[in-house]
Formats: sequence, structure tokens, C-alpha cells
Amino acid sequence: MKKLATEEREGMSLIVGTVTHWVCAFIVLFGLYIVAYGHLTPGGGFAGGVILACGFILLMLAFGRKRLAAILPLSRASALDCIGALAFWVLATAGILFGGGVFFRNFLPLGKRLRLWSAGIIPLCNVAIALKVCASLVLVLVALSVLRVKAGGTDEDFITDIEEK
Amino acid sequence: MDPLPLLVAVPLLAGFVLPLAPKHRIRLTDFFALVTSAALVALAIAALRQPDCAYHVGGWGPRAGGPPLGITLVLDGASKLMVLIIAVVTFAVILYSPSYMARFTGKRKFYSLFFLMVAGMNGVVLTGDMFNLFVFLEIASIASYALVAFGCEKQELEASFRYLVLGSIASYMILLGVGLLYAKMGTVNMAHLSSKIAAAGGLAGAGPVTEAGKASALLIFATTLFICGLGLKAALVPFHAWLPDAHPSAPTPISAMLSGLLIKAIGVYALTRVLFTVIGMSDVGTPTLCNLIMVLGILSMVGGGFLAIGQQDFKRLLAYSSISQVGYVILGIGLATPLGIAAGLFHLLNHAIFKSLLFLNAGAVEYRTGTRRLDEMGGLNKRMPATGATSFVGSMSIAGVPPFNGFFSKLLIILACVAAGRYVFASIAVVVSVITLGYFLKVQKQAFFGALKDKWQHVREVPTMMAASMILLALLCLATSALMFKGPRDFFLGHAQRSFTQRQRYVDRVMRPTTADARESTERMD
Amino acid sequence: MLMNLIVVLLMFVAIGAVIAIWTRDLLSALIAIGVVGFTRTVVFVLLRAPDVAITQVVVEVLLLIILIRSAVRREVHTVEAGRNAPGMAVAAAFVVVMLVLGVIAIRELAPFGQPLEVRAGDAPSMTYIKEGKNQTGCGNIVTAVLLDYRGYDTLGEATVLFTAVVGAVVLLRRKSRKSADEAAAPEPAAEAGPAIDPDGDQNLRIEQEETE
Amino acid sequence: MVYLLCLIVFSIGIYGVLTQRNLIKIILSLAVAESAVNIFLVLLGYRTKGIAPIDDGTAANFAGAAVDPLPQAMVLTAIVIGLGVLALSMVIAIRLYHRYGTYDITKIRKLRG
Repeated sequence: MKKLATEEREGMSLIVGTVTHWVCAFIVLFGLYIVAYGHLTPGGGFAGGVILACGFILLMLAFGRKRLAAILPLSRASALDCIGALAFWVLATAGILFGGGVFFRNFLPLGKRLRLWSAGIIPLCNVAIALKVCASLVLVLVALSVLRVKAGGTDEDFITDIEEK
Repeated sequence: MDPLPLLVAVPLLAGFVLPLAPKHRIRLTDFFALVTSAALVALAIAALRQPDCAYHVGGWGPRAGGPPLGITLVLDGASKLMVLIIAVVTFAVILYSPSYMARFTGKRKFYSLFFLMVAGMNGVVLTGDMFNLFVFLEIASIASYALVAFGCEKQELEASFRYLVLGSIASYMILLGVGLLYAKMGTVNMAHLSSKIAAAGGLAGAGPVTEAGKASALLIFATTLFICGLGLKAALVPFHAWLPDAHPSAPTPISAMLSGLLIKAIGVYALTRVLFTVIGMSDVGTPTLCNLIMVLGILSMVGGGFLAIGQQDFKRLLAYSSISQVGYVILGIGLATPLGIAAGLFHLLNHAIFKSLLFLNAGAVEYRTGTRRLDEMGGLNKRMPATGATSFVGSMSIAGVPPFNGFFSKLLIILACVAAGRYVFASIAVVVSVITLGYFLKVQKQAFFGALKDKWQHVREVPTMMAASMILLALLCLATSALMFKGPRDFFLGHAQRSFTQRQRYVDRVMRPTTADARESTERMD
Repeated sequence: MLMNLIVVLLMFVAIGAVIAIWTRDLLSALIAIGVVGFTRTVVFVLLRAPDVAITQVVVEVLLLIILIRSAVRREVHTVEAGRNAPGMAVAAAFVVVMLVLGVIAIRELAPFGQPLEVRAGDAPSMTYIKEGKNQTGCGNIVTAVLLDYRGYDTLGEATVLFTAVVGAVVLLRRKSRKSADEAAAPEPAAEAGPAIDPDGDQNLRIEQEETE
Repeated sequence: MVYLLCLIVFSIGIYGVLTQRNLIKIILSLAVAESAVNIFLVLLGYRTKGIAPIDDGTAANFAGAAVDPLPQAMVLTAIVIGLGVLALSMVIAIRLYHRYGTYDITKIRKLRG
């Protein structure tokens, strides 16, 4: 815990850094694969989104919050959270406009079976969900991990401030 | 365009967009929230004008005699009534919120959670699918857990945590119940379940499936789980422990929403829908179940009423009185007669209006004086005429004084009890009504009448918007008395009551095969 | 064979749950919860539910990170168990009644592993399996159910997560109420107190943990 | 037998929620109860010698062998809902700790006064 608290100096050994870079690349790649092939193989938007979030969390654990904030500032994570949810909402309601007035109609052509571009809106939904899940989990985890609260403290001892800036 | 999915989609959109609103344009956020809630009222009225129907999401309706493949939304008398109440009370509360919430930070997220809660309630009310019911119940519940703790003070956090723990137990019980029904019947669609349970003989176990006329233990267990789970959400008396802390702790607009709408939409309505439509409480002779529900109602009525008497905290008193009044609703519904259900729903509608009004009154007093203790107030009528007058209307309505709406609905409930031969229950209802009158007279006397205390000499009336929202609700208290007359009563209450008692029509509506589907699979495949 | 294996694993889950709830040491409890979670994943794999297993395992990892990073502090390592006796008795009575009703009820369930068409031939799931790939173009039937047949549920599920996250963030804000003069201003310049750097990073002061 | 074990784990979780004093322990008990329900749902969908409900065109008799996909879809939803509830309850617990300096719910009630 000590190491995590005073992050940027102690977590930064060369080995950890190098390994994290590689592992992180694989995690992100794996997450993207799980998302993109969610309609053909096991997995999907939620699992993929959580895996992508794990990639970011690994970055945070290894390099500290500053580094993560450089890649994905919390304000942007919060915005991406909303945008992911909105994208899913748009896909759902698009059926009313383009799918003969039916909510949640899969209005795109289904395409060839078992290809990447098939199954209509399902892959798009997966992408939207992944974006949403990834952003929201990073948000929650960072918010929780920056907490170092003094017991019984006042408001001023409370550290995080994501929302109001 | 069909208003059904929009009733859920519009508040969801507001919930997703509002956190993105520009930070420095608070007025814009307020305005957007107001427009959204006005749109909800318009949609609810549009839904009211529609004939009863089933809406198959994604076009996955029943094919050739089978069950619906996807999730079904059902619009019938009861859901129309609920959607209308939700929209109207939401509009009044949103009208009240901009001024009241100005003292809190995080207003955009407040509105976001608020509309997510409304979306959850609308989803619960409209759904025709048990698992979907669970999901939307969770949306509404989680938003309310967060909103109860919105102020982040000691008491609020503690109340919210207890609410969250008990609410989650309730949710998992409901989920387990859904799982058990699925295990037996292989479906989660309410209409499909309903027809299968009816074929199996229902709770009485008269059908061929259960052996030798014995009641199905599995169905009994599932029913118990639903009563416990949804009873917890509705805060019926053995399960009420969370409510007296949670409802007063929330910011006032949320207290009004929780007491006025949430416990009814995700508690009472969902319980009624499950018991009548799915389990078949009205069709099958199930005196035990009806008695159990009525006893729960009586316990809530008496328990909530007696606990309310001693309260000095205005909002806490209102919270206890909510338990008591929900008891009336449950009593009426537990009678399972057409008159009883109609009376219960009438009281539900009335309670939504006057309880949210009274909470808004309590908030208005707190807004200007900074206290919720009744013994510190006094003579506020002289300084806050609008608040005083509307709270008088609200108190008299809830106490059951004619010509306000509460009188008529309580009268109907008592009449229904008498008609069903339940004289003891009827007399208890009368006694509790007198108790209610007693503690609301106390509220009026201590807070609004009498001599104005010196420290309140400089108190002013609340801002116009807040006053307008209270006046709107007070007028509705008078207007809904009109439901006593035959025409409106048949249109609203009779229609709503029939949607619970006429189970077969519900099943037929949902299971009717959809006309030739535009998107037949073969056409679209290569 | 498979059933016996699952029974053993479920017993493992039950033991893990007992340890997690009744151990005095918080860290052991979290480890036990981790064991429960990963055993659960194995059960899902054995039950031919790869989608659920993948989601379960990643959620479990994340859940443990959340719990360990935020819950385990130096000053609270051990916990006192038990509430007052009457409360425990009521809880025990409630649970026992539930359990008895449940045990009677589950005797009516079909035996484990019975195919669906035997007990409910008209179940929607039969259509999903038979027609799912043609009707949705999606080979993974679970995804087809999740995002097409019952996409509305998934919208609800995404909303639940969104709600929880908005709720969590709003509860972690620094100041919840404004001071009197801020509230009096008709349109405050900033919604919350002090001016803060846009990325919020300057704000995240890191305090040393209290030394023991 | 398998169903019975699920029910027992569910009861353990509920009992833990009702009797534990520590906020973190209460949250863990909730997670236990939730996982019992999830396992129960997936167990319902299994069929003897079943295959995963993923139709990649290789299984000879897919329609006659695939396990029930609907409970799996429901469990996926339930898992994510459980995660959301857990995150929110953790946040409330941490704020409570911040306010009261303890995770013990009986002490919190006393402090509230």
C-alpha cells in the first residue's frame, strides 16, 4: 500500500516499466479482440470493456496516476462514459427512425454469416458498451484509489474531486 | 410514433446527456430538465389516449402461436394510470428543484440520477417481462440509493447504506424468484408465465401438473420471495426498517419522489402486477394469499400511524405516515375485489399527490427556516401564506377530510371492506384515519398556526417556482376528487382495475401473433 | 460425473463463503471471496457458459482490486463479529424459514441436466437455439439474446452501471453543500468551491497513511 | 443437490448481511448472495452432454445439444448489476468511514445518537 500511495517514484523500476508496457499492449489488444469478435466467439462489450479498463488500471498501478491522467484525464473519462451510453441509446432508438418505427430493431443488414461485419447493429452495440464500461470502471477505480481519507475528517480532508472542477 | 418506448427512452437520454451539460450554465440545465419532464407529461397523455396494447421491443413478437421472443412492453389501464402519476409528480418536483437544489453542489449529476430514477420507474411500470422488471427495478433503486446519500452528511450516508443493503437483499430475492419461475416454466414473459401457471392450477394447485391437487411448493416459495422482495421495496411493516431513515435524509425533492412515487411504482405496483397478472391472485380462490396481503396492509397502516404520532421531525413524521398510507393501498388491493382494487389504486394516486406535496411543504419550511423540528416552528402561516395554505390542503387530504381526494379514496376502501364482509378491517381503517387526522392537526397547529415566533420574523415566502409547484399539487388534490364521479372513475380506475382482474385479456393481448414481420430472416441473408 | 465435480466445487464455494463472512481478518476474507469468485468461474466453464465465465473472471479481478485498494487499511485489519443476540435470532429464524421453504420447493425442480424441451417445449430459448443464427446473423447465441432479442435488458444493464458510476462519483465530491453566500448568488460562477485545475490532478493531494 | 447447495450459499449470504457488523463484511455477504443466485441461474440452463451456445457451424446437431442461452444472458446482466451495486456500496462505506472513523455499523449507530 505504501508503494501505491507514493506512486511515481517507487513503482518506476525499469523492469516493471518495460514489462507493463508490453503486457499492457497485449491486454488492450486482447480487449479489442474480445469486443470486435463478441458476436462470433465468447465475450462481448462488457467483458472487453472490463479488460480494456484493466489495461488502464495496470498503467496506473505501475506508473502512477499522473501517467494515467496524461492518457485519460478523469474529466475525459467521465465524458466518454456519457458518450458510450449515449451511443448505445442512439443505436437502440435508431430503430424507431430506420427500422420501421420499432424500438431496438436490428435495422442494419445482417450480412454474411460468421464474418466480422455481420449481425447488423450487434457489433456496434458491443463497441458502444465497451467504451462505456471501460470509461466508467476507470473512473470508479481511480476515484476510489486516490482516496486516502483520514478517519472522521472534515470535508477538507477529503481528497478526490472529479466532478467539480 | 408510439409513445411507449419513448416513455423510457426520453428520461434515459436526459440521464445520459445531463452530466455533459456545460458547467457554468446552470439555468440551461434547469431548463433542459423542465423541458424533459414536460415532454414526459405530454407522452403520458399521448399514452392515455392510446388503446391498450402490447409493444414488442425489437419486433420480436410471438411467431405462429409461440410466445414472444423478446421483451414486451404492455400498456393497459393500470400502467397508463401509473405513467400519468409519475409524469405529473415528476413535473411538479422538477419545477421545485432549481431553487431548492441551489444550495447543493453537483446539480447536473443530481438531475442525471433523477431522470435515471424516473426511467427506471417508467420501465418497471411498462414492462411485461419478469427479468426486465428486475433490471429496471435496479436502475430505479440504485439511483435512489445514490440520491438518498446526495448530501454526504453522516445521517444521510448511514440511511443510504442501510437502504442499499436491504434493497439489494430484496433485489436478489426477486431475482431468485424469477429464476425459480424460469426453472419451472422455461420463460420469463409475464403473459406466458401467467397462462402456464393458470394451466398448472395456480397457487391453489388444482391443475393436472401438480400431483393430487397439492399446491405447488415451488410456486409458493417464489410467491414468498416476491412478497418479501417487493414488500421490502414498498416498505410494508415487517420490512419497513429502512424507510424512516432513508426518506427524510434525502434532499427534499427526492424525498417527495421516493415517498410519492418510488415505493409505489417499484413496490406496490410491481407487487400487484406480479401477484395478479402472473400468480393469478384474482382468478384462483386463494384466501390465504389475500389474507396475508391484507394483514400486511393492516400492520403497515397501524404501525406507521402509531409511530408517526410521536415524531417531532416534520419529514420523519411524513415518512412514517407514508408507511401507514401505503397500508391502505395494500389493504384495498388485498381484498382482490374489483371495488377494492379500484379503491386501492385511487388511494395510491391520491397519496402520490398529497405526500409529495407535503414533503415539498416540509422542504419549503426548511428552505427558509433551516429547521425540520415542528416544535421550533410556529405561526408560519403569517410569513409563508402559500406554503401554509397548500400544506393545509395536503394535511386535510391525507387525513381524509371532505371535499379533498383522500376522503373519497379512504371511503371507497372502507366501503370495499364492508362489501367484502371484512368489518374488522374496515373499523381499523376508520380508527387509523382518525389517528392520521390527529397527527396532521398537530403538524398544522405547531408549524403553521399560532403565534409567530420572534426568530421567524424575517422569514419570507419561498421563490415563485417552488410555490407554483406546491400550488399545482394542491389543486390536483382537489381535482382528483372528481374521480369519485362515474365517468372519470370508469375511465381511470375501472379501466385500471380491469387490467389486474381480467388476466386472460392481458395474456391474449401479449400473445397475439404479430402480423407478417417485415424482417424475415431469409430475405436478409446472403 | 460432471455433476459430482460441480457438487464438489459448489461445496468449495460454500466453504469459501463461510470463511469470507466469519473470519476476523479482513484480508483473509477478501482472499476467500476471490476463491469463491474463481471457483464460480470454473463452474461456469464446466456448465458450457464461456461468455459468463469470461465476464465473471474479469469482473472478479476488478472487484478484488476495488476491494483491496479501498477497503484494507492499516487501522482496520480485524473486525469484531456478531451483533446483539435478538437481532441474530431474528435473522436466523428468517433464514431458516426461507431455507425450509426453499428445500421443499426445489424438490419440484426438474433433475439437473434435463434438456429444456422436455420441461418446456414452447420456451423462447428453443427458438433462440434453432433460429438464432438466421434471425440475427450472430453465431454466438448468448450475444444474440443479449443484444438483439433482449437488447432492451442490456440497455437497462448499461444504465445500471452508468447510474452506479454517476452515483459513486457524485458521492465522492469534495463539498456537498455550498456556503451561504455561494448559495445566495443567483448564478454562481462555479458550481463547487475552490477553483481547481481542469484535469483535477493538482487537487488529488496524496496524504501519507496514518502511522500506527 | 446442486440446487440445494446454491440455496445454502444464498442463505449464508443473507444471514451474513443481517448479522455482520463490519460494513465491508456486509458488502462481501451481499456479493456471496448474488453469486449464489447467478450460479443457480446458469445451472438451470445446463443439459447433460451439452455444448456451449455458440453456433460456428461445426457442431453436427447444434439445436439438439446446445445449453440454454437465456439464463446465461440473464446472468451476464446480473453480474454487471452486481458490480455496479458493489462499487456504489463501497463508495458509501468509504464515505461512512470518512465521517465516523469506523467500519463498525453498531458503533456508527451509537455515534449518530
